[in-house]
Amino acid sequence: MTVSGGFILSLVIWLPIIGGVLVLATGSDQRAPLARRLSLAFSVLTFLVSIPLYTGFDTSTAAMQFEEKSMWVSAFSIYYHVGIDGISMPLIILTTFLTVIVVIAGWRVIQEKTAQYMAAFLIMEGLMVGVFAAVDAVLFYVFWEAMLIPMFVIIGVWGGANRVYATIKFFLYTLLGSLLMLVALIYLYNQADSFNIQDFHALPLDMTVQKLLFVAFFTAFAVKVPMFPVHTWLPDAHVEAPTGGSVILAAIMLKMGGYGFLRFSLPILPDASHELALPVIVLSLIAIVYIALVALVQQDMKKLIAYSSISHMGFVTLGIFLFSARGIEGGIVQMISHGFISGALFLCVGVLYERVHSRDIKSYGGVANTMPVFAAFMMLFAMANVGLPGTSGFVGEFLVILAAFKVNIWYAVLAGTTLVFGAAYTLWMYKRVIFGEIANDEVAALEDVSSREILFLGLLAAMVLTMGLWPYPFLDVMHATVEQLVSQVNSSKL
Amino acid sequence: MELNTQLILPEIFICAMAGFILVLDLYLKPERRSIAYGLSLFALLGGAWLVWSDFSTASVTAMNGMFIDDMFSDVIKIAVCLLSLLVFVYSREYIKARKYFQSEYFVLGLFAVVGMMVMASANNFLVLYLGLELLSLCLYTMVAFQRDSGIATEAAMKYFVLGALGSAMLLYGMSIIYGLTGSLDINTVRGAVAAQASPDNLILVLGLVFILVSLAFKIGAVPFHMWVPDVYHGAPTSSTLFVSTAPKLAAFAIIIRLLVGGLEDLHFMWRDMLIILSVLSISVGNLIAIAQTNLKRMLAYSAISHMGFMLLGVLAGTAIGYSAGLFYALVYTFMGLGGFGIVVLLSREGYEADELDDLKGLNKRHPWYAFLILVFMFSMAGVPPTIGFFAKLTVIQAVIDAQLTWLAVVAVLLAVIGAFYYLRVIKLVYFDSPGDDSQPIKAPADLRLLISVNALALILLLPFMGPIQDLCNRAI
Amino acid sequence: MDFVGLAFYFYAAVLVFAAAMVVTIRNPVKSALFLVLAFFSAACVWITLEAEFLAIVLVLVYVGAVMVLFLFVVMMLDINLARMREGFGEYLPMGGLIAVLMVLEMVIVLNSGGFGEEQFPRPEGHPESYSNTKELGRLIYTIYVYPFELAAVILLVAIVAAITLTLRKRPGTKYQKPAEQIAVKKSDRLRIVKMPAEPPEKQE
Amino acid sequence: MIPLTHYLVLGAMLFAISVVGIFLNRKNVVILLMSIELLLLAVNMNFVAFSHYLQDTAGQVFVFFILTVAAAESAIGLAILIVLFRNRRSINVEDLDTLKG
Amino acid sequence: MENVYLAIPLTCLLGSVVAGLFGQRIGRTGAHRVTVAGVAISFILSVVVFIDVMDGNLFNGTVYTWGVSEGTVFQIGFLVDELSAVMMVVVTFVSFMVHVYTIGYMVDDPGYQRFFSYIALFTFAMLMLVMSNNFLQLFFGWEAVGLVSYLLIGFWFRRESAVAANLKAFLVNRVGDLGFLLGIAAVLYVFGSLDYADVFAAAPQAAQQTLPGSETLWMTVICLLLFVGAMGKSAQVPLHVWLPDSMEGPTPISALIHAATMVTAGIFMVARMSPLFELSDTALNVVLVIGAITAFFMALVGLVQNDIKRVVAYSTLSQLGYMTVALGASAYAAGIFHLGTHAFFKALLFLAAGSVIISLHHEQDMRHMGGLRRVMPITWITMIIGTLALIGAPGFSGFFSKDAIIEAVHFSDQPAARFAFYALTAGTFVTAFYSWRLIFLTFHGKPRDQDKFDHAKESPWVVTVPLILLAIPSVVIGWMFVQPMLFGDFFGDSIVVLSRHDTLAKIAEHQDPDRSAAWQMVTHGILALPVVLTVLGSVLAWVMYMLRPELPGKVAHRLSAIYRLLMNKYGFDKFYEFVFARGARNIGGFFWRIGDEILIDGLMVNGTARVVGWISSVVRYIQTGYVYHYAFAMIIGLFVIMTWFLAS
Repeated sequence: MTVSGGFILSLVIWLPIIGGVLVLATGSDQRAPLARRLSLAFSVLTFLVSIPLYTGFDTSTAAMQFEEKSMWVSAFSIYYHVGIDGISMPLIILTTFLTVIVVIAGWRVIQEKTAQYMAAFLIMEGLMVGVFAAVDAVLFYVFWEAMLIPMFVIIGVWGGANRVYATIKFFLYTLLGSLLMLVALIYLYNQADSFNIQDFHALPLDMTVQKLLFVAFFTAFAVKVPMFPVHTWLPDAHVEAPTGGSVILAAIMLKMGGYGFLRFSLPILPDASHELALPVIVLSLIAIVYIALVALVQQDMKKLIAYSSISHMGFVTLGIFLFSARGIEGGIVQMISHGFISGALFLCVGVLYERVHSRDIKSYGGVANTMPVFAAFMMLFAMANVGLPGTSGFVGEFLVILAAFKVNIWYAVLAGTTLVFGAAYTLWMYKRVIFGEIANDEVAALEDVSSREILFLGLLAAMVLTMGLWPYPFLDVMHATVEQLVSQVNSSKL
Repeated sequence: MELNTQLILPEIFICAMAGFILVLDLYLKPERRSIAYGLSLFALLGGAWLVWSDFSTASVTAMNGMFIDDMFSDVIKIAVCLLSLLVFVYSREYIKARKYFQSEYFVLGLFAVVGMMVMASANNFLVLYLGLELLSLCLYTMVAFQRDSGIATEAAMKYFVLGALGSAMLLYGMSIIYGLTGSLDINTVRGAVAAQASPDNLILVLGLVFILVSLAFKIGAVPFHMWVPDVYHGAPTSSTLFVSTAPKLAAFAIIIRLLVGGLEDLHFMWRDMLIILSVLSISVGNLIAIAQTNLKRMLAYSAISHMGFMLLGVLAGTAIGYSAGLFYALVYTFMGLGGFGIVVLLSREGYEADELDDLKGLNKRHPWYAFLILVFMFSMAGVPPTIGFFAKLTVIQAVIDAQLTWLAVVAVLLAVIGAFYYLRVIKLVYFDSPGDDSQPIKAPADLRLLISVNALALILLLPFMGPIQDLCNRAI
Repeated sequence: MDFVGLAFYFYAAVLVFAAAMVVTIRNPVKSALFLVLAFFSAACVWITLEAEFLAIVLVLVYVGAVMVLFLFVVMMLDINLARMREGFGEYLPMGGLIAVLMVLEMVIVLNSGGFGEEQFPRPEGHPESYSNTKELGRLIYTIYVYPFELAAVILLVAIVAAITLTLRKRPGTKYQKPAEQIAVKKSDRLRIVKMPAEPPEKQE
Repeated sequence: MIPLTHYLVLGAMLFAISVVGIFLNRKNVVILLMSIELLLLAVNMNFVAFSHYLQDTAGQVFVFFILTVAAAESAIGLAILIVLFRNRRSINVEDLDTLKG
Repeated sequence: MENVYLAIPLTCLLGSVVAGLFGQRIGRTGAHRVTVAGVAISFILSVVVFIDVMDGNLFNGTVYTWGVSEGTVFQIGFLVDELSAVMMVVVTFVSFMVHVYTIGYMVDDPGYQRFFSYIALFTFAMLMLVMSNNFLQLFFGWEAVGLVSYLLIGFWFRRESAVAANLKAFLVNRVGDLGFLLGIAAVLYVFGSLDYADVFAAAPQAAQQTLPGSETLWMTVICLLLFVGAMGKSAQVPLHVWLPDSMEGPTPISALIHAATMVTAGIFMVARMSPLFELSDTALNVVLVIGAITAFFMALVGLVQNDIKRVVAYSTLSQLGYMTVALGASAYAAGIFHLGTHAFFKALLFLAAGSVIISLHHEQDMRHMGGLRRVMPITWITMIIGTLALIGAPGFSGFFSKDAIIEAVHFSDQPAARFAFYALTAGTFVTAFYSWRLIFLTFHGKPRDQDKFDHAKESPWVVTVPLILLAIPSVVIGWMFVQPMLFGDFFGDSIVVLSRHDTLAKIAEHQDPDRSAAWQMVTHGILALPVVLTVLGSVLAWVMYMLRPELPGKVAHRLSAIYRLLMNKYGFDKFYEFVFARGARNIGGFFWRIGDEILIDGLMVNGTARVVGWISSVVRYIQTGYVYHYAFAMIIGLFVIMTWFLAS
C-alpha cells in the first residue's frame, strides 16, 4: 500500500458511490425529498473534496499524483492503483462539478423513483471519476464498463418513448467496443506481465501487433467518442435520455473516448498511431463536416445538439491525432469546454421540455417574448457552441485549427468550416425556437426560468466565460503531461 | 492394502445420514417431514465441515489408490455441499407448494452429492464411472420427481436415454484406453499414455474422442447439449436448480481428472477438439437463447454458452487455464443458482414464473428483487463490477496466454450477442410496465435472505478476488 | 479352425443378428426376446474369453431378471401395437449408412496396429486350478472394496428411485382389514335408543 | 486362433447397431432402453476381451460393476417409463416432443 | 497612461453590463445614463490619448496572458499608435453621438435598456479591436462586433425579416471569419507569433517564403486569407449581401455599426496589416479589383432602391469599395482618411434618415415622402451637408478623401489599377445621382402621402443635436487633416508603404509643397473628371426628379432588363439562398436519411441485429424435441470429430 497525497482520490471515487447506495436505501417516493437533499449533499461534498486535486496539483511534473496503490489480485498482479495527471485531473473536476448541476437540474423534473434516479447519478459519478483516475488497466476497465449500467438504467427507465431501442443500442455498441479493448489489455498484460498502464507505455511492440491492438482500442474509444461511422447510437440515446442523462452522457461519457486515445492508443502504440493517423483524421473531418450538415436538418432539438456534439468531438480526435502538443491540448480543452456547453444546451432544452413537453423545434417560436432571461442564457450557450471567441467553445477549436494548419492546410480548412456550419445549425435552431412571434398558447403560457434554473445555468455560464476569456489555468495544468505524451508518441517503439 | 478410511469420512458421513433419513422417514408423519429436511441440511453442512476440517494441501490417495484427496477435490467438495445446501433451501417452499415434499427427494439429493464427491476425488476409471452413475441416476429421478407433470417425466426420459448413451460412450473410451494402457488407475494410465502419445496413434485418438464426447455431453457442450434445454425447462424448477449447479462442478472435476490427470500428454489433440466444442457452444448457446421466451430455457442456453467459456480455460492447457476454468465453473454455478433461484422465488402455488413476460415491470412491484435480477444478469453477461466479469477475464487471459488471441476475439464478439438477451431480461424488469398479475410475492425469509446474499456476493466479493484467485491457482 | 474359433464366430454371428433384430423389429415383446438371445450368445462369446463367472452372471442376472422386468413392463403397459407397426423404413438406409460407416471407421482404427497379433498374442489358457470366480471375488472384496460399496449405494438409489417414482395409492381402491372385522363388538354395530311414543295427530 | 481385433470389431458392431437403434427407433421407448442395454453389452465385450488378452482381471471387475449399474439403470429407466406412461398414456417416442425449440 | 488605455474600453463594458444585467432595476433613464456616461468618458479619454499620441507617446503592452501553447504565448494587449488613436476617436465620437441620438429614437421601445447595453457592448468590442496589439485579440473584437451586430440587427426579434437578416449577416460574416482565422493560423505558422510587433518585424525576411512544393508566396496566402475576413466585415462583393438586409435593425445601429465603425473594421485591419500586404502584389491587385467592383456596381443598385435606408446602405457599400481600392493602391492613409470622413457624414446621413423615419412613424419608403424640408428644416440642412460630403463636393470632407483615393489609383501602377480608376470615376457620377435622388424624393416636390406628411414634425433635440454635431466635422475635417494624414507623416510607422507603391507620395510630387495641399486639391479638383461627373450626376438627378418626375418610370420601362437586374441586386441573394442555404439543407437531409438512417443504422446496426435474430429463430429448430434427433446429433458429432481427428 503506497500512498502519496492521502486518500482524496479514493474519497472522490467512493464517496458518491456510498452516497448513491444510501440514497437508494431511502427507497420509496414518499421519501423523495430526503433522497434529493441527501444526493445534493453528497454531490456537493464530492465536489468540495475534489477541489484539492486542483489546488494541490503540481503542474511541473508529468508523473502521476495523488497516487494510491495496493495489491488487489496478486495472481494477475492487478492493483487498486489510482492517480491523476494533467489530463485526467480537469476531467475529474468537470465530472464532480457537473454532477452537482445534474442533481440540481433533476430536482423537480423527476417525480417517480427519484431515489433510484439520484442514486444512479451519484454512483455513475464515482465510476466515471474512477475511469479517469485508474492507473491499473483492469481497474480502468471495471469502471469503464460498470459506468454503462447506471446509464443503461437511466435511459431505459426515465427515457422517452423509444428508450428501449436506444438504450440497448447504446449498451451493445459500447460493450462491443470495450470487449475488444479488454482483449487488447490482456494481450498487453501477457507481454508486460503487469496491468499497470505506465508499464504498457514502456512495452516494445512490433508494427503488426501495434496495428491490431490499435484497431481494438480504436473500436472501443471511437464508439465512445463517438466517431463517424459508429456514432448513430448517440442521437438516439440523447433523444430518449432524460435531461440529466443527456448532460452526463454528452458532457463526460463522450470524453472517455478521447481520454482513452490519450491514455492508451497514443503512448502505447505510437507507431501504429502514426501509421493509422490519416484514416482517423479523415474520419474526424467527416464527423466535423458531414455531421454538421446532418445537424442542420434536425427537427428535434436534442437530436440537433447530439449531432453537434459529435461534430465537436471530431475536433477532439482531430487534435489528438495531430500528435502536436497544441493539437492535443486543444483536444483536451475542447473536451472540457464541450462538457460545459453541451451540458448547458441540454439543460436549456430540458428547461423548455419541462414546460412544454416537446423537443420538436416546430412546437416553439418566440420564446424570447415570454422567457427573456432564459433566452439570454441560451444565446450565450448557443454562441459558445458556435465557438465564438470569449467563450470556452472557441479555445479548443482555435488551438486545434492552428495545429491542423501546421500539418496540412486542408485539414485546417475543412475543420474551419465548422465556423460556418456550426453557426448555421445552432443559430438557425435558436432563431426558430427563441425568436419570432409567439408561436402558440403553450409558448405564451411559459414562465421564465426559476431561481433554481438560474442557479445551474448561471454556474455553467460563468464557467463558459471564464474558460473562454482566460483558458490559461486550464492549459497550464496539462502542459507537463502533454509534453511527455507528445514525446512518447513521437518516439518509435520499433 | 491401504484404506485410509478417514479420508473418505465426508462421503461416509453423508451416506450414513442419507440412510438414516431414509429409515427415519418411515416413522415420520407427513407434516413432520421438515425434520428430514433439516437433517439433510445438517448432513451437507457436516460433510462440508468434515472436508474443511482436514483441508489438504498435498494430495493423498486412499482405498488402494482409487481415491485421491487433494486441494482440488476439497474445493470442489465444499462448493458442491454448499451449493446443494442452498439448492435445498431455495426449493423447500417450492416443492411443498407442489405436494412432493418427501424425504426421498432430499435423500436422493444427498446421494447425488456423494456421487459428485466421489467423482471429485476419483483416481480410477472405475470409481469415476460409478460416481458419475450414482450422480446421474439420482438426477434422472429428481427430474422425474414431480410425477404428475407430463413435461417433467418427458424431460426425465430424454435425460435418461441420452445420459445412458453418454456414459456408454465414456465407457467405450475408457475400454480403449484400458486396452492400450492395461490399467484403470489414472496415474498409471498417465504414464503409459505419455509413453505412446503421438498424433499417428489412431487408437489413442479413438479413445480420446469417445471420452471427450462423453465429457462434453455431461457439461452440455454443443453438439452434445441437446438434453440441456429440455431438461432444465421440463424439470420442476427445484430439480433444475440442482441439475444446473453442482453437477457442473463435478463434471469439471472429472474433466480435470481425465484430460489433465490422465491424458494431459494428448493436450495437442484435445485442445483442438475443445476449441471446436467451445466455439460452437458459445455461439449456438447465445444465438438460440435470443429466441427464447421461457426464462428457464433461456438460462439453459446461457448455461451452454457459459460451459463453452469454461472450456476456453481448460483448452488453454496451462495451469492458469485450469484454474481459470475452475474459477469460471465456481462463479457460473453461483450465478446459475441465482438465476433459477429467481424463478423459484417468483413462483408460487399453482403458478410457475418461468415465462419471461412474468418478469414485466417487476421493478414497480419489487424493486429489490428487480435489483437482484439486474445483478445476476449483468454478472452472467460478464459486465463489471460483477464477478462474472472476472470469470471471463481469467479465461480470456488464459486463452491469450496460450497464443490463441483470435479465439479470444471470437469469444468476446459472441459474448456481445449474448449480452443482448440478458439485457432483454433487465429491460422487461425495469423498463416495461407490469402485466395484470400483481399478486404479492411471499417467499420465506431464509430464501429471500440467502438469494440476496447470493446476488450481493457477486459484487461484494470483488475486493477479495485476490485470495479467491490464489485458491484456484493452488487448487490445480 | 479349432472349436473355440468356430464357437466364437457362430455366436458372434448370432449376437449381431439378434442385436440387429432387437433394434429393427416392430414388436417390443419380440425384440425383448431377441435381446435375451443376444445376451445369451454374448455370454457364450465370453466363455471363449475364459470369463466364466461374468458369462453366468450375464445369463442369470440379465436373462433371469432384467429381461423379465422388461417383458413385465411391456406387458403391463397396454401399448397400442397398431401404431408400432407404422414403418420407419425411410430412416433405415440413413441409419444403416451411419452404422456401416462407423463400424468401418472403428474397424480401420482398431486394425491400425496396436491391437495386432504381435502386441496382443492369444494368451495361454489358465490351469485347471484357476477359478475365475474366485479371482474376481478376491479382487472385489479387497482391492475394489470401495467401488463395491459404491455399487451398493447405487443399487440402494435404484430401489429408492424406482419405488418413489412408481409407488402410488390409488384413491378409488378399497381394502379389507380382517383384524378390525374380527375385533368388532355388539356396541359397535347396534345402538338401542329409547324414544317416547308419539300421540297420533288429530284430524277433524 | 482368434485375434483380439475380432472381439473388438464385434464390440464395435454391437455399439454401432445399438446406437443406430436409438435414433432409428421412433415408436417405442422400451426399445430405446433395450438399445442401451446392448450398448453396455458392447462395452463389456471390449473390457472382457481386453482383460483376457491383457491377462488382467481388472477389466472383468469393471464389467461386473457395469452389469450392476446397468441393472440399476434399467430399473430406474423402466420406472421413469411407467411414470411417463401414466402421464401420457403412451410410450411413443414421437410423442415426447412438448419440449423443443 | 496604461490605466487610461484600460479605462477607455472598460467604461463602455461597465455601462453595458450594468444596463444589461440590472436594466430592470435601474430603469430606462438609469440605463441610458450609465451607458452614455461610459461612452462619453471613453470619448474624452480617447481624445486625450489622441493628443498624447500626437506628441509621439506610442504604447505597446500586455494586459494579461490568455494562454500558452507549445511555447507560443497568446496575450491580450494594447497597441496605441496613430492608426488606433484615429480609430478610437472616430469610434467613440460616433458612438457617443449615436447613444445620445438613441435616447430620442428608441424612446418608446420596450427593449430600451437592452438596446443601450448592446451598443455600449459594441463600443467596447470595437475599441478592443482597434486597440489590439495582436491577431488573437483582433479576432476577439472582430467576432464580438459581429455578435453585437447580430444581436442588434435582430433587435426587433418578433420581426421575421429581422431575425432572418441577422442570421444571414452572421453566417456571411462567418465565411469571412473562416478566412480570417485561417489567415491567423498561417501567420502563426510562418512567424511563430501572433504579436504585431514580432510579425511585422519578421515580415521582410519571410517575404520570399513559398508554400512547400509550389510557387505561391506564403505572404500572398496570408494576405488573401486575411482579406477574405475583411471582405466579410466590410461587405465587399461577393460577401456584401448581408449589409443591405442589416437595415432591419434600428437606425442608430445602421449609423453606428453598418456605416461608421464595424463595417470599416476590415479597412482598418488591412491598413494595420500594411506591412504584410505591401509584400504581396497579388494580394493588392485582388484588393483593388474587389474594391472597384464593389464601389461601382453597388452604387448602381443604390439607384433603384426606394427604401431610404437601403439607398444609404448601398452608398455605404460603394464607399467601402472606395476605401478598399485605396488600400489596394497602397494609399492606406487615404483609405483611413476616407474611413474617418465617411464615418462622420455617413453616420450623419443615417441619423438624418432615421430622424425622417421617426417623424413619419417608421415609414421608410421614399415614395411616400416628399416636401419634408418645410417641416423638418434641421434634418434637411444636415442631410444636404451630408450629401454634399458624400458626393465629394469640393471643399467638403468627402471630396478630399475620395479625390485623394481616385488620384492615388490613377498613379498606382498595379495591373488592376486602371480598371479600378475607371470604376471609381464612373462611381462618382452614380453616387451624385442617387444621393440627390434621395434628397429630392424625400424633402422636395409635393408630399405624396398627405396624412403622413401632416403628422410629420421636426425631431426632438436629442436627435437633432447629434445631427448638427456630426454635420460640423463632415464639413471641416477634410481641411484639417488632409495635409498631415495624406501627405504628412501622420501615421508614422503604424502604416508601412514600399516606396515603389507609394502613390500618395506621387500625388505629393505633383503638388507645390509651399501651398496648402487642401487648397491645391480643391483648385485642381474643380476641373478634374470626378467633379465634372459629380455635377453631371447631380444635374441629371434634378432633371429626372424635380423637372420631369415622370421620366424615371419611362427610363425604368425602357431599360427594364437592367432595371430588373438592379432590383434583384444582380441575383446574389437568390443564388446564395438556392445554392448554399437550400443546398446545404438538402445535402444534410440526404446524409441523414441515407447515410445515417439507411446505411449505417438500417444496414449495419439493425441489419446485424436482424440477421442475428433471424439466425437464432432458425437455429432453434435444430432442437426438434425428438430424442432420436438428439441422439442423432450426438452420433454425428462424435462421428465428425472422430473422422476429423483420425484424418488429420
